[in-house]
Amino acid sequence: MSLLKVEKLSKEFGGVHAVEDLTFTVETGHIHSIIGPNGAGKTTLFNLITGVYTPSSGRVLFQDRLVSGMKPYELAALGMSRTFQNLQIFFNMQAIENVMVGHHLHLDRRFLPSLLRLPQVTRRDRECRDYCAGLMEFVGLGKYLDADAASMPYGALKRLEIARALAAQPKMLLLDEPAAGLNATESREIDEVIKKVASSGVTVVLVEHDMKMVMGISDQITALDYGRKLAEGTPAEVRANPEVVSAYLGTNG
Amino acid sequence: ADPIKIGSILSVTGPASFLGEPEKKTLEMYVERINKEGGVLGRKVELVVYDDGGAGEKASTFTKRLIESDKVDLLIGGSTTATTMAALPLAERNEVPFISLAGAVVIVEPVKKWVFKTPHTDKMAAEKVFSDMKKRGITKIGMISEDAGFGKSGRDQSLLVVKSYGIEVVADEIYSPKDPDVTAQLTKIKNAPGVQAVFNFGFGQGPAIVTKNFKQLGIAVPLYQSHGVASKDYIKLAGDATEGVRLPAAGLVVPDQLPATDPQKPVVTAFKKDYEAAFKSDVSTFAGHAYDGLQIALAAINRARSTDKAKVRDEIEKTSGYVGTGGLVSMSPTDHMGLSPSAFHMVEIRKGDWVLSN
Amino acid sequence: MNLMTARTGGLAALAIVVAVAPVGFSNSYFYDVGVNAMFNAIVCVGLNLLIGYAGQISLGHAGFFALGAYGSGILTERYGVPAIVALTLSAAVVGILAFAVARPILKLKGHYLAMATLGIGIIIHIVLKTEAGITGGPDGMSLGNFKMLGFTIKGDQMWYWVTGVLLIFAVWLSLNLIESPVGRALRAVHGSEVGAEVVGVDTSSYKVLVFVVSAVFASVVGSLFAHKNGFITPDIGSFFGSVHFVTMVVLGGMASVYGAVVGAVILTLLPQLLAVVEQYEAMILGVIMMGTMIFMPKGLLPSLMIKLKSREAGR
Amino acid sequence: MFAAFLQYLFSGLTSGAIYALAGLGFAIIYNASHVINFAQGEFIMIGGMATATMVAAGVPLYLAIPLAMVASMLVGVAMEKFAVEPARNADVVTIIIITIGASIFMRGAAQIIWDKEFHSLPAFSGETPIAVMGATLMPQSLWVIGVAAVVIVGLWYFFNRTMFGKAMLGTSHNRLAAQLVGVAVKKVLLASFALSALLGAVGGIVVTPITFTNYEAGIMLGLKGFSAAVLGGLGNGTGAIVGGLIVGIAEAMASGYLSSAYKDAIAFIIILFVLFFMPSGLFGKRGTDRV
Amino acid sequence: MEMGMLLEISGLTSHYGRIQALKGIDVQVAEGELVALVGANGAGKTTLLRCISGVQGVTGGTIKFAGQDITRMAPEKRVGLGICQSPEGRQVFGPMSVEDNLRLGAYRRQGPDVKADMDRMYEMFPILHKKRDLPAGTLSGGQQQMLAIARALMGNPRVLLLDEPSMGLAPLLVAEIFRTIQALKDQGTTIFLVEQNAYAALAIADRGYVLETGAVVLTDQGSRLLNDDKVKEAYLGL
Ligand SMILES: Nc1ncnc2c1ncn2[C@@H]1O[C@H](COP(=O)(O)OP(=O)(O)OP(=O)(O)O)[C@@H](O)[C@H]1O
Ligand SMILES: Nc1ncnc2c1ncn2[C@@H]1O[C@H](COP(=O)(O)OP(=O)(O)OP(=O)(O)O)[C@@H](O)[C@H]1O
Ligand SMILES: CC(C)C[C@H](N)C(=O)O
Ligand SMILES: [Mg+2]
Ligand SMILES: [Mg+2]
Repeated sequence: MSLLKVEKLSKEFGGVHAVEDLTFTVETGHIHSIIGPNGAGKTTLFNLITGVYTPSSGRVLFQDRLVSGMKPYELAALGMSRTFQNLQIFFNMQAIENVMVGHHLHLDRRFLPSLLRLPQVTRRDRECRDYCAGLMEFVGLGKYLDADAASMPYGALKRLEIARALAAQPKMLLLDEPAAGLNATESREIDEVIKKVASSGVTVVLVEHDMKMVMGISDQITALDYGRKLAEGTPAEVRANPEVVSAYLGTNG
Repeated sequence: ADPIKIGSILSVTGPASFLGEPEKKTLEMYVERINKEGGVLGRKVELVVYDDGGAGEKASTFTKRLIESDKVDLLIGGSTTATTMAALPLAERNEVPFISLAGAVVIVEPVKKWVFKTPHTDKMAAEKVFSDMKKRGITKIGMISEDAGFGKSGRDQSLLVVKSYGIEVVADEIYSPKDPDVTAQLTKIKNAPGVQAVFNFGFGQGPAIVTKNFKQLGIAVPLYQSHGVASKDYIKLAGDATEGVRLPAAGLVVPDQLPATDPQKPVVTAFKKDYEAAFKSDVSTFAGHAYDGLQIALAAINRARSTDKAKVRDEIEKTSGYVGTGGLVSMSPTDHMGLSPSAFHMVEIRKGDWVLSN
Repeated sequence: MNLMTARTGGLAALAIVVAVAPVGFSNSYFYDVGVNAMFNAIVCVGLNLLIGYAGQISLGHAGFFALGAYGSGILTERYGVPAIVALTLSAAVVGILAFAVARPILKLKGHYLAMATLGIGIIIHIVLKTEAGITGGPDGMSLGNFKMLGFTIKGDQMWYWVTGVLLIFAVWLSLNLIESPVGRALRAVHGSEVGAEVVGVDTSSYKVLVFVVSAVFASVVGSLFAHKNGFITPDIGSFFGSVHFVTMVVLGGMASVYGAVVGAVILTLLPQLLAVVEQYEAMILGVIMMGTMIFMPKGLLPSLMIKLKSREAGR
Repeated sequence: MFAAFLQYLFSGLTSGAIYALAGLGFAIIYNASHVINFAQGEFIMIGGMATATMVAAGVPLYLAIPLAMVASMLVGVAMEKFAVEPARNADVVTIIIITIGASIFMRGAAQIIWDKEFHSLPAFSGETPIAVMGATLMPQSLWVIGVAAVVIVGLWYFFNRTMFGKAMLGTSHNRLAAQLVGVAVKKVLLASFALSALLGAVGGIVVTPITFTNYEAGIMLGLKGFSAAVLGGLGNGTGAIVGGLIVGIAEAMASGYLSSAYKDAIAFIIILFVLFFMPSGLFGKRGTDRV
Repeated sequence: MEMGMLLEISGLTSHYGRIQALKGIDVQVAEGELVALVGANGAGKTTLLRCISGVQGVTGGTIKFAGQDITRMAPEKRVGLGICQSPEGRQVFGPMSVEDNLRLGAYRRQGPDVKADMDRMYEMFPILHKKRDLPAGTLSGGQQQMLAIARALMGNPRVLLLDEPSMGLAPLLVAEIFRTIQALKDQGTTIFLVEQNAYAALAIADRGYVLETGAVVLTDQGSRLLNDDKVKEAYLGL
């Protein structure tokens, strides 16, 4: 069954067709990678799927429900969650609080009980903190449990975004270059994280230029160029596609 | 002996600073002089001034401070109606005599036991202007007033009394004290059918801008101002455009032109001389209000032979025939200002100077 | 655990300060200043939720304060409505007004938001000044004591204790809120709106919520202030009033509940202290403001905390 | 009736040009640091007060003007050096509060150095109104409009055609990056305050014959200038001019045709309305931040 | 040290508040050399580069450039000496056009060759030419990375500091960037390269340093480091 359907999706910025007439589907439980040269439209696609941008035309279906035009927070409630290529960290908060915000939808967030600090609110919140600490360990941020987000190095912030997205307990997780800023060894750690997430039943949509990661963990790959679909298939198929090789991978990719 | 303590809240800074500033200078100058001359009742006079910046809330807190902490015997001040009104309930509740320096008639009507005032009311100014207009056969006028306290209250009083002079207000415009240009409002007045004169209520730079814009538009009817412009600064700012402007003012602005028989003549002449010698700037009627307030207060203390607040209050109320810069003052249990309309003179500006016009 | 003690400790410390301060009060003028300081503190605690936590500036809150004051004034004086009902009604109206303007306004960012809120404040101020028939115009209006259930709050001392309790209550509410998921979401809005949105935070609703809450705080205090002072002028709603509130929040420390209290108290006391230096008052006040921000850029309280912490760690 | 309309328009142009000139002063510091300098109005006041008092003391106008400009610039430089620079790593809001402190300080100092009275200057080209189809305009208004026009061209050239101007813009967008390409950000900030103060002084001098000046004159000019600058789009010279003229003309038309009591409110309603549809003002840069 | 050292860092320490990020770093880069710096997240690589450019406070030790002590020199003066950096996180001037970004890269230089250099950059990254009038903030992540590198090159560096230049670049371009770095080195530019793509970096580097929690733990020739077991395990994912 397909969890996400993108149909004839287009987005234009004053003449630039960042995404053009794009159609593809993501199967439930898959790790589905989107690859393509710089400026191919991958991030724009993410922004369209998650409601950060509204499409110029075309539509997005999530669980067979039309979702284009919905706000990001509504989509989050439906089970979408993502990370950003340009970090969107809450630098005014602690690392763990960043993750706790990720768990927002699963907490008692009614105004009055919060204002009056009713016991159930505080209890749930304490549990949330423990849960989020666990997530931080999971993505390899164990030593940053007490850190302020503003004091963390770049690579750690990338992981923090993953933890925050996971805390939302999504059905579908979209990761925009999670391995950027990580070295090969660190990337392999993220491989493991993604695989574990996927095996727990979460569908993962991955944008990444680290071909070792992409080819190693993807079930399906869609390659874009100039906003259009260039190729689609299993890693082996895509890797062998001559157009993908010449536009993106290069001969030694 | 303990000094006699006079407390004063004045708008020394803020939009009404050109009221509060001369008022403060005046009080300080005369208190110093009186102390040099031995004080009152053999006691020194001590003056405590707080600047309320023109804000009612500050005036209220500072009045409390004067009463509670500084334990003053008497209050002078409230440069504006708003600050006076804010301070007034405290004077009443704590039973401290309070002489206000502000214009609006609400301060003393209805009469409040502990509250008095020295300046002419805006109502008197309006009546003076309207009777002058009536004399000259004017029946239709345009009003323009500023939207701050003095102008607003003046406008309201004017509208209340204007009918009884057989005058109709055919245009009624407002400006903000800091507007750079009011030709739009004046054009509207100019185009109102049958306007025979224009009356402006306001103080500060507003009336000067009104005057200049009036000249710019070449409006051919007389321009009347209120007593709010009765200071040389107005003429300096608006320059030639003031030629022919008429306004009600206290004798203080024209001491030399008062007839020798006028009892005010020596008082205002002396005050003007003292003030201008001390501060090298032109005297204004606002300074005079403070002078009158201080004199009335000290005279009452003298008569009461003590600073007992109730006795002083009673003596202030009995003030009679005091010749001040604002006019002859005779108070009574029903009149806590005690100025008669005759205290106002109609003056006209000619060649940059005040000319008595009746 | 740690949080619990910091929390109760803070509240207890505040309660002690409020309770002990009057030892140094020799007459009702001191109580009066104390009450004003606490009034401002409550407004700032509310405003800090908006500015410090949610990161949205407002240069119009004095307008809401004034609406509360005039709402109470008009309802009690002209229509004989009981004070508590007038206060509640005014707060409700202010809340509705804030709600109505919030959505379009809070789309704006930074200085544009500042401008829009400034505009709202100024419009409120102009209406209060102009509609003299109802408000008394620039010369202000008088109103009576706060009577409730046959009980009258009057006199500076009684006001002091009532306001003190209210302040502690306001601080308690504010602490509750920011330590809850709602408060965390507000801070996240400050950090990154998109970041918050994609994990399910409805950022615009939260911004509206906190705007309304802070406006209601201001309105309620405005009502109390009006009764306590007995006389109000439209100038309490002026642009300066709004700037003053913001200055208190920033000076005391943004995103610090107690910082807002400290900022409010200091900026209320300063003019009283500086009154004796007369014409130098403005210059000294300016220097103090600049100096505080230069040497404690995060605001008084947070900066002091950081210094204390690093000293402790240094040992 | 056309004459009346024209007169309202002239009235609006006069006020509007004054607001525009005040608004332009915000652009430079904003473009260097994204800080709104709340003391900008005080620079205007200093320019006006210094010139007026010097002229009153007998200094010829042609000497008083440059002296006042230099004085104002020195104040701007001192403000940057002693109040803003030491807090350079602080938040924008913190620096804005510093500028508020500075404005209070300057007003306090002005009232001591000079006085609390209003001062004026003679109009540069006489006081004879220029009549146009039944309406009149004072020559000084043309001076204000002319100076504003020159300033906007100057600003445009500075920010679009000079490397220093671009470096200033770059500093405001990304201070770290500016340092890394070799921009002396301290000097840029210093220069921005000096230039803003200079511009403020020029504005103060040309408007004083119309509005007069006193130690508090900067408050209103700063407020209206800020409104003009935001309405037009912060940092944009054309925007400040258009914004100022819109505010001025809206006030005049409102006085003429609606209600003079509510003219300020009407101007602000227009500003709010514009911002609802154009959240970065009329000519402001749209956000370009990507995620 | 001996002649020929362009950049000499000794005993360098730096703090963020109480946290010590650099704990006495000794690094030398000779004129014309390509030196790579590798390390895990949080090792202090970025901090070190920022110290060299003067935008991060130094609490101890010295930095010498061409024999001159620049430890306390203002950042803009260092750019004037030819120390140019392409920073972590790209840090483009978002609302300004791509072309203005490049121009500002040459802020410290004058003369006609600026134009020529700009053309070279456009040749190297044709997409930048295509987008030269657009705000840099609208570029894709990888495009911004290209811009950041190009902007640093516009400064005509004597020593080029690159903080993870390959981040976010497509594989084809990664290869291209490393070729460019190689070419720059061949033309005589001294390069100090921080890279997470440690394999590629060490492969072209003359020498390399391995940084761990703020201290240099290993230094050797690039090729030798590539074969170091510890390096392999910790940084090469092998
Ligand atoms: N807001 C915008 N305004 C103008 N152009 C835009 C905007 N957003 C994206 N673009 C353009 O659309 C194209 C696609 O950008 P996008 O960020 O989606 O690329 P990408 O595939 O994620 O690239 P990368 O791998 O470098 O991150 C680019 O050419 C970019 O310049
Ligand atoms: N602003 C800051 N405040 C406090 N600590 C910081 C700050 N920036 C960095 N640090 C700390 O300094 C250390 C070094 O960080 P740095 O950014 O130099 O690492 P890095 O090697 O560049 O890592 P990455 O590979 O993730 O970019 C880290 O422990 C980090 O937590
Ligand atoms: C002109 C003065 C008589 C003004 C007066 N003091 C007032 O503001 O009420
Ligand atoms: Mg991308
Ligand atoms: Mg780094």
